Amino acid sequence: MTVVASPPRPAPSVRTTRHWRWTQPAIVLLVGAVVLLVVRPGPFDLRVLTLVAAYAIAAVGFNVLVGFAGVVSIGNSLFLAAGGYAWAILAVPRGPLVALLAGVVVAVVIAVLAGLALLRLRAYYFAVGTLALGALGTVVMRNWTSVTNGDAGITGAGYLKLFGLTGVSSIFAAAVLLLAVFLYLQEALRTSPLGLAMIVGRFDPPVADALGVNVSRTRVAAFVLSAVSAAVGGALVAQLAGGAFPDQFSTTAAISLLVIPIIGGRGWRWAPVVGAIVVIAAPEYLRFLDEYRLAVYGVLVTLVALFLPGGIHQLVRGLVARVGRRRHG
Amino acid sequence: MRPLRRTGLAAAVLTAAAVLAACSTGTDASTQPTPAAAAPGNAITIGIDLPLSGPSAAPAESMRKGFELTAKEINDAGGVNGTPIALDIQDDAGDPTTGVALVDRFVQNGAVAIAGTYNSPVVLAQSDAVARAQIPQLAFAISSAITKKNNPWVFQTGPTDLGQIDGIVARLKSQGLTKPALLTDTTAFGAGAKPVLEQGLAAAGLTPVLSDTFAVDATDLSAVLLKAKQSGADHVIAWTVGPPYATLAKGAEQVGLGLPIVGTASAADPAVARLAGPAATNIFFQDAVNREKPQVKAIVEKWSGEFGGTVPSDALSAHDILTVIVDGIRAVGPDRAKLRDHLETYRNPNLLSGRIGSVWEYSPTNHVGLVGGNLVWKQYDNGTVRLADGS
Amino acid sequence: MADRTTLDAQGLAVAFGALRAVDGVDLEVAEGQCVGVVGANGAGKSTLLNLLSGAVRPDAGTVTVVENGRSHRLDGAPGRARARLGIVRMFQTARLVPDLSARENVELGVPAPRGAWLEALGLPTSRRRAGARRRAAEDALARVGLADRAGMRAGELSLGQQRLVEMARSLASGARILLLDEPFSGLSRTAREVVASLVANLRDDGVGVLLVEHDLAQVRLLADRVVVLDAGRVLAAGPVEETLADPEVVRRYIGDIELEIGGGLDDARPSRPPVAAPTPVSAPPDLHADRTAVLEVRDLRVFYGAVPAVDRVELTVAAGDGLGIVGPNGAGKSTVLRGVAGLLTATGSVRLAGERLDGTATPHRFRHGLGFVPQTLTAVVDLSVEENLRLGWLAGSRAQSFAEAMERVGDLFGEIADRRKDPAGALSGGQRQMLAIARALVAGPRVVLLDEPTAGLAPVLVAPFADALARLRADGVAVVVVEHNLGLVRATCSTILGLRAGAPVWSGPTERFDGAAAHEVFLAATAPARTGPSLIEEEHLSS
Amino acid sequence: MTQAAYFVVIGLGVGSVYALSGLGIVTLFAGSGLANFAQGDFMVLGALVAVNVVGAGFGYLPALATAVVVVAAAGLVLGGLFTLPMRHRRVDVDVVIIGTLGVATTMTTLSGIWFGRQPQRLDSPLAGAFIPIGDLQVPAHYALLLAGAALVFGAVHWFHRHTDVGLQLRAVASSVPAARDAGVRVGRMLVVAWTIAALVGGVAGVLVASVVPIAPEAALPLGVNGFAAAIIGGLASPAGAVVGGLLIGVAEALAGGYLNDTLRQAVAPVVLLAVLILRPGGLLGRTRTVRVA
Repeated sequence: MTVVASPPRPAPSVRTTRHWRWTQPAIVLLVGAVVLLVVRPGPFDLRVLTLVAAYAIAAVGFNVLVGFAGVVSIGNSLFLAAGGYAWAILAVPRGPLVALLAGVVVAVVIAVLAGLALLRLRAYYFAVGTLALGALGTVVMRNWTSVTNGDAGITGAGYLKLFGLTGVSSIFAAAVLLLAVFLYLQEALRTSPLGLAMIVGRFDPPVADALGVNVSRTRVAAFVLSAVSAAVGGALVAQLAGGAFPDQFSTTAAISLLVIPIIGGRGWRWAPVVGAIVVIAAPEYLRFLDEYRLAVYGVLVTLVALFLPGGIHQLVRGLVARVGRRRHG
Repeated sequence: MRPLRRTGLAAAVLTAAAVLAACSTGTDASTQPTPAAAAPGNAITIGIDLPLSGPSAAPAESMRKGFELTAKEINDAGGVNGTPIALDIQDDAGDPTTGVALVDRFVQNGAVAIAGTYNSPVVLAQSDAVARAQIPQLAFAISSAITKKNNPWVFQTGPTDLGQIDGIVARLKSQGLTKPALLTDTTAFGAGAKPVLEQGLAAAGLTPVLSDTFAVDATDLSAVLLKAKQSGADHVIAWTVGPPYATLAKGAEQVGLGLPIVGTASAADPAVARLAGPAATNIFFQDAVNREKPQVKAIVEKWSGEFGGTVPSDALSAHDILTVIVDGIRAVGPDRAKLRDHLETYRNPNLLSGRIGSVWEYSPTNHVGLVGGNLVWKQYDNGTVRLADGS
Repeated sequence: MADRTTLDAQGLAVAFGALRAVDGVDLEVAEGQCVGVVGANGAGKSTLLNLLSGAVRPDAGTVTVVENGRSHRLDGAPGRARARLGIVRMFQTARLVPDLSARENVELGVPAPRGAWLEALGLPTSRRRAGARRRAAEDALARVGLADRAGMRAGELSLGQQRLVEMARSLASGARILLLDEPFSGLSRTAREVVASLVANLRDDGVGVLLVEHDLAQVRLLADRVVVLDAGRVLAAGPVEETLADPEVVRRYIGDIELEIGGGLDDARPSRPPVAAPTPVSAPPDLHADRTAVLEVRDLRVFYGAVPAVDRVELTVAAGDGLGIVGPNGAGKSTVLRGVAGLLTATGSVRLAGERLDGTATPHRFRHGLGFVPQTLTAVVDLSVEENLRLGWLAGSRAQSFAEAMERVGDLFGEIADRRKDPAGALSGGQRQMLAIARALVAGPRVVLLDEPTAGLAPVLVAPFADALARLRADGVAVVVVEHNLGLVRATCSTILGLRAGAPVWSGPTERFDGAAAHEVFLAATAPARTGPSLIEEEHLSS
Repeated sequence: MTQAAYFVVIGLGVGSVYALSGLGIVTLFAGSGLANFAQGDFMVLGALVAVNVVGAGFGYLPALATAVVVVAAAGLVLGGLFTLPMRHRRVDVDVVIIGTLGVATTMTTLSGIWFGRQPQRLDSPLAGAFIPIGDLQVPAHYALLLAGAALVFGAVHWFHRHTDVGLQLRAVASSVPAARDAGVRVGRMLVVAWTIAALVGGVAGVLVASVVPIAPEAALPLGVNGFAAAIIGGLASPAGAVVGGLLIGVAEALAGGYLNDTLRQAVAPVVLLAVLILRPGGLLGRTRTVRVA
């Protein structure tokens, strides 16, 4: 019995969301296979697609941080660097698994310490705190020459060889696979108690507290998860460049990481992939604008931030609603 | 539904195990092998890779103008055997990942050769990609590590840091200066040169009384110069890019350094005089371009309108780089492999760079165009540049 | 029977600046018992609930929970610690996460066992636990009758439905003690019945319920004991019927807004509330020659989002007159004022001294002689008293110089005039209310709208406030005041407009507002004839 | 001893650069609750306009005036753009941060295209003059910079304390609903806040150009240092930004002088993190959340 006489609404958009946990990774793997085996793009386009996949992986964690827990950080380039340098230093001597794990462990340790220290702060203060953290990271990368070889960076880092592929296609395959895994984890987290706790912590902290959620602990957890995915993303970026250099993990990289989920649509399961395509691939294909390339990109970011807070997800939802309405006539 | 769920689960575990077993770390170059010849088209494309955004945007902008003016001159004079040349200018923003990607982009767009880039770490990262794509690269970054890798496809304009250091050591000896205070910046430029410098000085029996670093974006460097003054050094060797020399000059004036500052070729950047004004004095450097050379005078005459005042050396070296590549194409046609082989026999005494009579030449064993001795010493005197006495 | 859990609070007290919101309250909620908490706006009901739920830390007093034998001291503990002990609170307005589905919002209430975070890894082993949580949520939704809307996004549900989802969340949380903050405001009649039956079921299942509520009818239905709060202190407590009949309670609280069944409001007149009313109440209207209306509002409809909260309101007030707007809580009184002031989107005509104001922005209306005193004490805390007054003057018609205007306000409210340099935040509740009124007056308005000016005022301040209003009217300023305290309305207003459920139900001179009129306005069972979708109550600003 | 005094004076000069940038950030935050990452670009735009005006043969003061007008106009336009979305809905603070980052990228690129990327210098009226400290000497325009920072601080403080517009700005910063109930035109005040922050940025840019080589790429670091200074003061107090800026400047100079340059670069981030962790509200600021309702 419907308790309340409410006006006729379009058929309730009842979505069984449980299937997404498998379908999203499957779609990504399918697209990856098609690109690799059927489309076979040229070296430059494949390299750009791999970079998109690498940043999408890093952005999954960031989508959890900004989209679920509602925490803004402009210093995540630090975790990219942790993954990148760990790979550049350890991949050849110790093999890929140790390198990836080492990067993740270092990133997690930094994230836990920084999270506990900074997460009591409010929006701006935390954001600028992470900016300072990123700046400190750059100073360390440039000057701890014994480990990071300073500005000259570390070259000769190997790449993840999979299924007998060589060169960028192997990195692309690895990136697509890892992206599928992380998207599976993102959806699993979203429907788990921890994920719901993060989301309610973002929307309404007093209600979250009343429901028994330790809001600051969930924010630290989100910060650590964003560090894990950034470290893995960083390792892939290092493989692409054949080494780790301070200029790869600068503030501009941290800003790109922040912009990807915002343009994609915070919290949306496709935000990391869609956002990465816009933020990483678009500038590559705007090269014909030459000098004005970055100016156009800046204007795009500002307009999305001000007039389209829901990002591309907001457009998609509008489209789906319009199609939905048309079907219901 | 239950059995399907279990098999799905098993499949996932199996693929994960297979992947874990199969993955290892490959170290061979990570670029697709595409030795395709240059795409025929109405124009011969030459890839120009510059850090147009980011910290080195200023010198990159001067080089870009130099490349564009030179290309216009070549095309006005009928191009290469009748076909015009087209420059595919791309911005790598000083980022190694973008730099490596651009190598593939140039190859994909049919470039015959790549002139680029300015930052040593990016050129070092591009080395594998260039070799794999089998396209000749003429880099103007000056770290000697670039040609030390003996990549047959990579050439350097030079003089490298090593070349400049031999020049510096020779001058120190002739001036009787024995106690250097060594200041290097923390960018790849300074950090890369520091060990080479220390070796060069040690070989000449000179041990630095002070060895310190500084940041290129520092507002004030008087602190590090004060240390140099108090260290009992009789001269300062400062290894950095252009604008910091202005900050060093002002700092020297503030602390009353009173010692000569020996710098790198990038001290020729007109920004030094513009930023430091009369404070830019007592700074000695080896200029890649001797402004007294007739052909240099001619070009400076033609271009000074474009640059509103002194034509930066970066623009002049861009002229030489493009000329070397176009001479090669004119000799063997727009074929990458032939152009590479030809470059190893290239010899040209009347380019702009270097001292009067210096020769720009490559050989199978030497991929550095200008070697140490080819440079001319200059000095700042109350904000103006003149030939250094005793050069 | 579930294990025995009782919540016991002793000597609870908290003050915000100089305002003592809760001042030494003892309260006990035993298992299987429903305790009602009633009191006028600003009596401290919501603050008390915040103290018990851990949202606000008490300055003094203790909160202990006795759970089958073990007692836990919780005075300063955060809400989450109390939630784990089974103390669940519901907020006044529905607070669901719009982007999550109704089921996910209810799942948030289901207590998560120790290793719950493992589920985030999506391991197959945790599938069983996820299924159990999902079923618990769907059962709770079924109990509130929303099983078919489990998948819908909470943002797409109506306010009534959202409140029911929140109720379902409390059911699913297995609460031992349930703290309800005015659960019935904003609900349609049928939704009230569902919520009432659910609360009754919970109480019978052994859950201790604390019910903060205005609607005395629901309190009589559900509560075993009732506590009457007044200005932060317990006025009276005990069994419902006996306490509500206590003469002191009747005089101070019920006498204002509701009459006992059978007795007219007239006989309550002699024991007039503490307004001394020295000057003759309604200055004879003919004193002012021109009877032309200075403020005319025709066919006013004010919207919350797309839904009209107030419908077809007409009001007129002449210079020097006073119009009182009365009605039960949630009748839309504040909404009318904010609509006239332009702070809420509204349709219909608003004319001040002949000039059309509807459609213009609030600053424009202030400049043309409209004064507005908001309900909550929204003086700008960081600015000094004088700076707040300057702000008011800047927004006004600037007919007089700031100095002259300050002069006039000075003699009306001497008390704040000599604290002009102190920041507004340091003033007491009453002083801040004086400042808000002074700020409106310093602009030299021709009409002043006052939204519950005496809410939170100590009784001793009500009299001087009534004098100030009277003198204001004597100066020829028209006054429109929304007020709970009927006695004050009778003392200061010449005409009265009765509102219920967002529509006018009575209007006329004060003398004719007798018992029958009060009954019609406050207690009539039938909702006034209305068109359009279910009514949305005004957003109830907690005191 | 003279060496320490020398470093402190140099530190105060460099600190004034951070203070001037911090003042611009505080002015906007105290007026609208927004943190502006493009403040450095306002300064660079002001400096480059002034350099070109001087280059065209005019004096220092006309250059300063032109720069201030141009940058204030840019502030007005951006203020209008940033206020539009706020009119009809609550704005997510973290999304607006990215809005200003987008503006920073655009302005840096456009300044590069219009004014070229070569670093520029603007000779202040005191160019060439020095203040001797023992055998060391400090360029006089460091003192000009310090005086400029004090002047700008005084002006901002006076404007907020003693003008009607400043009063309404403080009301909006304190609480938008309270200001709206008091009849303040909130939308217009936000645009005014942006214009004034840009104006402060223009003046700061011209003053700073006599000490720091100004190139479009220097904008983001200038903005970030301004943030460091403003945060130390609690993001809402102009006095806090000046004290914060000078504190970092002197700490950097002393670290550079007595330790080494690497540590000098680490001073600003370390001091910032220390303040955030030890006193979240900043040294001088009260912990107050500014809601953009």
